[in-house]
Amino acid sequence: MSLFADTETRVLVQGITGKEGAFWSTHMITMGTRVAAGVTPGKEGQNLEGVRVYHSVRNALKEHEADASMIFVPPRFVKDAVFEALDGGIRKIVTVAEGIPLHDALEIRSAARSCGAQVIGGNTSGVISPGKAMMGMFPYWIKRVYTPGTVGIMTRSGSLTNEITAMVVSAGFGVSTLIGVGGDTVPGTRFAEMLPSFEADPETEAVVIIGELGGTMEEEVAEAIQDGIFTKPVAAFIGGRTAPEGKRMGHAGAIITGGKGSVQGKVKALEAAGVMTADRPSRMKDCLREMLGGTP
Amino acid sequence: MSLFADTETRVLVQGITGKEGAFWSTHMITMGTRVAAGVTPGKEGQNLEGVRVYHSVRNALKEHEADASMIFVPPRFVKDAVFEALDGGIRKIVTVAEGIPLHDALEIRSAARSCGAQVIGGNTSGVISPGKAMMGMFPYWIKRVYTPGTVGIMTRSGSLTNEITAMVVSAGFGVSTLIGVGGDTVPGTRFAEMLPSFEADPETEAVVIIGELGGTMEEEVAEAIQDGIFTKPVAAFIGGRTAPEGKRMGHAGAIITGGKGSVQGKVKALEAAGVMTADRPSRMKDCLREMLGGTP
Amino acid sequence: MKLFEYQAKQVFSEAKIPVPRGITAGPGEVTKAVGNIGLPCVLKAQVLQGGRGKAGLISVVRTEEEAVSEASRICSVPGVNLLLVEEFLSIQEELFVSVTCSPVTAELVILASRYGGIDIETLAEESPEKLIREPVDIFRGLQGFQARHIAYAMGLEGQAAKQTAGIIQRLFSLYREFDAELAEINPLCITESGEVTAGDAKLVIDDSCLDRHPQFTMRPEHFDDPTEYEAALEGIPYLKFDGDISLMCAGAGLTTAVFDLVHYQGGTVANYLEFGGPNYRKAMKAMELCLRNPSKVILVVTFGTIARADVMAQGIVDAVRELKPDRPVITCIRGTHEEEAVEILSQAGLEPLFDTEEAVRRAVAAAAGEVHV
Amino acid sequence: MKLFEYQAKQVFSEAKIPVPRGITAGPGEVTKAVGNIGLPCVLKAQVLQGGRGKAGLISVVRTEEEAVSEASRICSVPGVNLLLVEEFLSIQEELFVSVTCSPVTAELVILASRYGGIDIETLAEESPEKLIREPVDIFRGLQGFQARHIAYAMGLEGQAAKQTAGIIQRLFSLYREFDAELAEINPLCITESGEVTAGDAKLVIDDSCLDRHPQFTMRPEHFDDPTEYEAALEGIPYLKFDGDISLMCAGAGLTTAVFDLVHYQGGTVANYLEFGGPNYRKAMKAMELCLRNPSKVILVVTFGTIARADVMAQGIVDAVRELKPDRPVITCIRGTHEEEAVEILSQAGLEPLFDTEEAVRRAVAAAAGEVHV
Repeated sequence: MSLFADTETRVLVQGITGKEGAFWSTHMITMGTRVAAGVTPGKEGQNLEGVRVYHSVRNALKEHEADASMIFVPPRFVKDAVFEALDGGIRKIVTVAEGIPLHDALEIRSAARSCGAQVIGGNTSGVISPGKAMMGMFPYWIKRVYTPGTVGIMTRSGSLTNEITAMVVSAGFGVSTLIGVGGDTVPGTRFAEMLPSFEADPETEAVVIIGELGGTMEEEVAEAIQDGIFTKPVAAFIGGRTAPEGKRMGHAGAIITGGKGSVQGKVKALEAAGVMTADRPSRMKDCLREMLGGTP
Repeated sequence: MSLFADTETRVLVQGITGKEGAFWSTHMITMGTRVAAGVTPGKEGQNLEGVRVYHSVRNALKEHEADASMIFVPPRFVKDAVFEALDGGIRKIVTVAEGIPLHDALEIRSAARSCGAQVIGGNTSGVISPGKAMMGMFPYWIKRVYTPGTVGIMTRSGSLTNEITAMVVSAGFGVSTLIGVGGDTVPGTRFAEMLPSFEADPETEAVVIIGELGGTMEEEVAEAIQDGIFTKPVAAFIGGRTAPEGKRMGHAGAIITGGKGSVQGKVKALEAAGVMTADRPSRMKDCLREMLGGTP
Repeated sequence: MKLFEYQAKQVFSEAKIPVPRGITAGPGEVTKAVGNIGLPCVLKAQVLQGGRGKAGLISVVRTEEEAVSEASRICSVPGVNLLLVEEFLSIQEELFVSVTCSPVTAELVILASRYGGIDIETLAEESPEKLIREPVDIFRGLQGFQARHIAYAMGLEGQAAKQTAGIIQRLFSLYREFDAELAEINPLCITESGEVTAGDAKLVIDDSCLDRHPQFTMRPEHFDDPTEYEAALEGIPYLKFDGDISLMCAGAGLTTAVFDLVHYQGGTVANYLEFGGPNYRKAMKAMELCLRNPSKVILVVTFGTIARADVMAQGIVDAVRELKPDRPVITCIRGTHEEEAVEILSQAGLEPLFDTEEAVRRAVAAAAGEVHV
Repeated sequence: MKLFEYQAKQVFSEAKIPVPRGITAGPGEVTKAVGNIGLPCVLKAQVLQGGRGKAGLISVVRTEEEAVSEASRICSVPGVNLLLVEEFLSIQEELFVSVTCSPVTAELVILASRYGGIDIETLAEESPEKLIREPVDIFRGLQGFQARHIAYAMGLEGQAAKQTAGIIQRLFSLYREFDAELAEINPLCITESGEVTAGDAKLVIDDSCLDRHPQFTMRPEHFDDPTEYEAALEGIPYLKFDGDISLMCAGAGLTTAVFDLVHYQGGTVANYLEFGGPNYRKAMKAMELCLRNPSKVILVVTFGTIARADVMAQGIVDAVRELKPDRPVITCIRGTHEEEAVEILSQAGLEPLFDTEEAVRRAVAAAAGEVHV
């Protein structure tokens, strides 16, 4: 049983008939994900790869049961889709869109927290437990990146995740579950909030964090470890060590001002909590071998 | 121990320095109500009858403890005052102003329910337990109306309450606690919601309801009795039996359209639940004597 | 305050809810308006009552002559001063949508039905399954998915569903913006060409918030009677009836109770008037309003707290002195400072009564010509 | 997008937050503007950077001559094209108020202090007790009592407290209305006459929502370099540096990692450019932007999912063919369809690398003049 989605998880796809939604839903199914039903307003009665499409989450849930929802709608419609999923009683939601308005992100997080739901994203590739289930967009067909294993991964990035995961695999390990929390200033779920799930997950032996400059998510992980909330070994890669101050490089969250959110600060906090940090992707191999015992 | 406010209840008064606030706060104190502190923005440092005034509820609560808040502010400011009291952790609130905007009333009720608070009013005289505590505006000095006793009263009216209560007293009884739920379409508290408190109140032997045409509060009482939620004897006076259809007589709630909210319907529902109804004020005496045993 | 259809339609139109092209016209302006809108068109009396269709206050006209004759017929009905001349719509289907609130749950509620154009309370009673009810959290507001859910639950598809969902969202927004008690479209028409358009428009604004919407002023047409309008301008709740006894009582509850007692006693009411609460110092104006009626007696019953009995008694005494009413005034004034009130009334030769039912008996007797006072 | 002070002040003023009278003026329009505003007055360079006072970009002038000479001095600073000429305020006190959000708690937060006019992050660090922090529920919005609480907690009294509370409420409303990331007034001035006025105005609008506020367009002044502006118009994240290696990489995370690797390797970066995500079909434009720099090598590193490797490889090949770059192009293109990418690159004579660190080593070597590619 993977920690977010599994072969048994019944997944609803909101925005299933859109170009991206249809493409990735097909891939999700191919990978083994149990897609229960799809939702696209106005398209009830259509189907995609045998999955029935409904006007609304409520209509879909009249005919099907669902444990999670995968949202493939444009950024301006994500808030409404999340609220619709919550209204339907769904408490595990993945949203990948890039460009969700900040105020919408705040409303999403506030609404989700008030009903105990977990919203992953946006601006992420989603969640994958290689070989079991995928909610999002991953090149799972590249075996040198997405091999099943015992390393949990949490990431704020996209392409860099492929890069680092390739190192995990080339070090002889594999991935239990990869959670892309995304690159937004206000993501639905923060690194530290996933730690209890990874702690409880028998399939995860260690966790790799792929962070970046800006924000405080990495510092929160260090704090959770210091507080004893997470006890498994952790390694971290955080890009932007040489980034100049005040320049916004990349994601919304990736800006450093006045020393806050600097990579140096993050590395210091993490190392103080016993986390091994890699300053370049290839070092991740050494970290993992040291933490988990070396495969050559 | 009276069911809403008692000699021990520490009452905050919001709007204490206003004309109405000052006048009635003084009366509340005279009657024995324990006024802990007052709030009027901009007037911190003043005092009224020895009660200190603060800029805000938070400031007042730094120096004093309070169990309830009495709000004497103009109708447009009631919502803010209620939210401020709730923010301060106060869960018993009385608001008397007439003319609270409907949308504000909805927000008040929604906010109060979400944190388990009880807001009485607006458009009411408030709450009184004669001889013990008063939160609101009652002519407690008229002994033929406000004599302590064992009859609980709930009312949607003002002047009519004096009229009916005079009948209760002239029948040889007195008042345990009188709750004015008020005449608004969306009051903070509905009749039926007070019934569990009256049921549990050892000082209340019977309850008198002073209703009026429009709305469904009386029907809800009938339902609560039918459901066994309330088991003490109940008598009711409901004005407007001869009111013509479609005319809005009096309060916001007092309009009948298409047979809904008619006095006839209310009387029928109440009587089916075993409630004695009085068609004129003087009949209330007979009802009570029959219910509670006759004093001459 | 309920708006007239043409006012509500203007609000709706500004909120981007489609409405038919229309122009208001007084009795003499119909030809011009019809010329502007084109034929056929619809003439609709701008009155507040419901059931205008059945009452013959809406008429489809196909020629200019017909327009003129129908306009003059409709405008001859008492209370009709203004028409709305609207383009004629070829209607495929009539829906119903409204925004209101539930006092019990204190939620905002969208009510909608595929089966509009009829009395919706009848529908609610007879076929409740045809009425869709969607509660809305007041802090979060109506979400897009809810509006779509309603449209699909109504059984709509394609463009009609999309447009209806959009209209519901805009109706909700204006409900909030205009402090409305009710915002309703019945019928919401799907035309032959597939457009969704508000056939009628109802908007009731919370009286407590009228000052926030000064574009809508209370007008004589809002009332059945000119005196009711005058009273409303003074803030005095007043309703005119055809009976003998002018009530001048304190508080809605007590006034209504006295209203009942008069009828129980075999009397009739000339007017309902609340003299109390914020109006307790307005005895002169209140009595003046009572005297507008050909009533036979004025009955004053109060039991005030803030509304001080002595002030009210003095007001009555002054009003009697000033207005010299041609009919008996019966006074039952109790409450705060009632001892002083008794003194004031007695000195002025008015008998101070203490029992409401006795006061009513006296009033009914006086109205019947029995000289008791 | 951060607005210029004059833009933010216009927004604030329309939201009824008092701002000093002011007019914008180009270098040649200063005399007229000063005549309009009166003397003494303040000249303020309209640039986005902070610390304008210390940088000499704000000047109080008392005569026309002084105004002209100061204006020409300020406008001679690179990047200064526009001045704001403002009335001079006699200031009693400087406060600080702002609306922002806390990513951790996902709450809106009002930050305020009695001690404004200075760098607020320093204040937060050194005297956190002087900074008031009031969280706001996003669905319910800022309540009046919260605004008053903040003003009183700042130690204000009387009119100053009342006005400040009002300003905080309006600042919150415009924060929501303008989809802001930050709305800030520092200093919020209490003038000698006791009026509370926004001395400065900062408003940062969420880039995701710029289309909702078309009155604010991205302008060259928003960027340090014209190429950055051009890239932004194309939606391509681009930053100019002074080094040798043009990065053309996929994704913020990977590009930043490569940026680090170049520096670890002893190299320098000419530009940061994200060629990936929504831009993966824009190889031509991306390479064009890289060629604007006098860089010595172009380094392409990708590891895409949706951004297909074959499409990107073909784009690079086409761009090389079309633009004929005068410097080596090093390619490390992996991810979806990478086998095809290898084929495409090889056929075009570009060596397909697979290891990011190896690609960086090659680039640094090439930049150093070592002919390896």
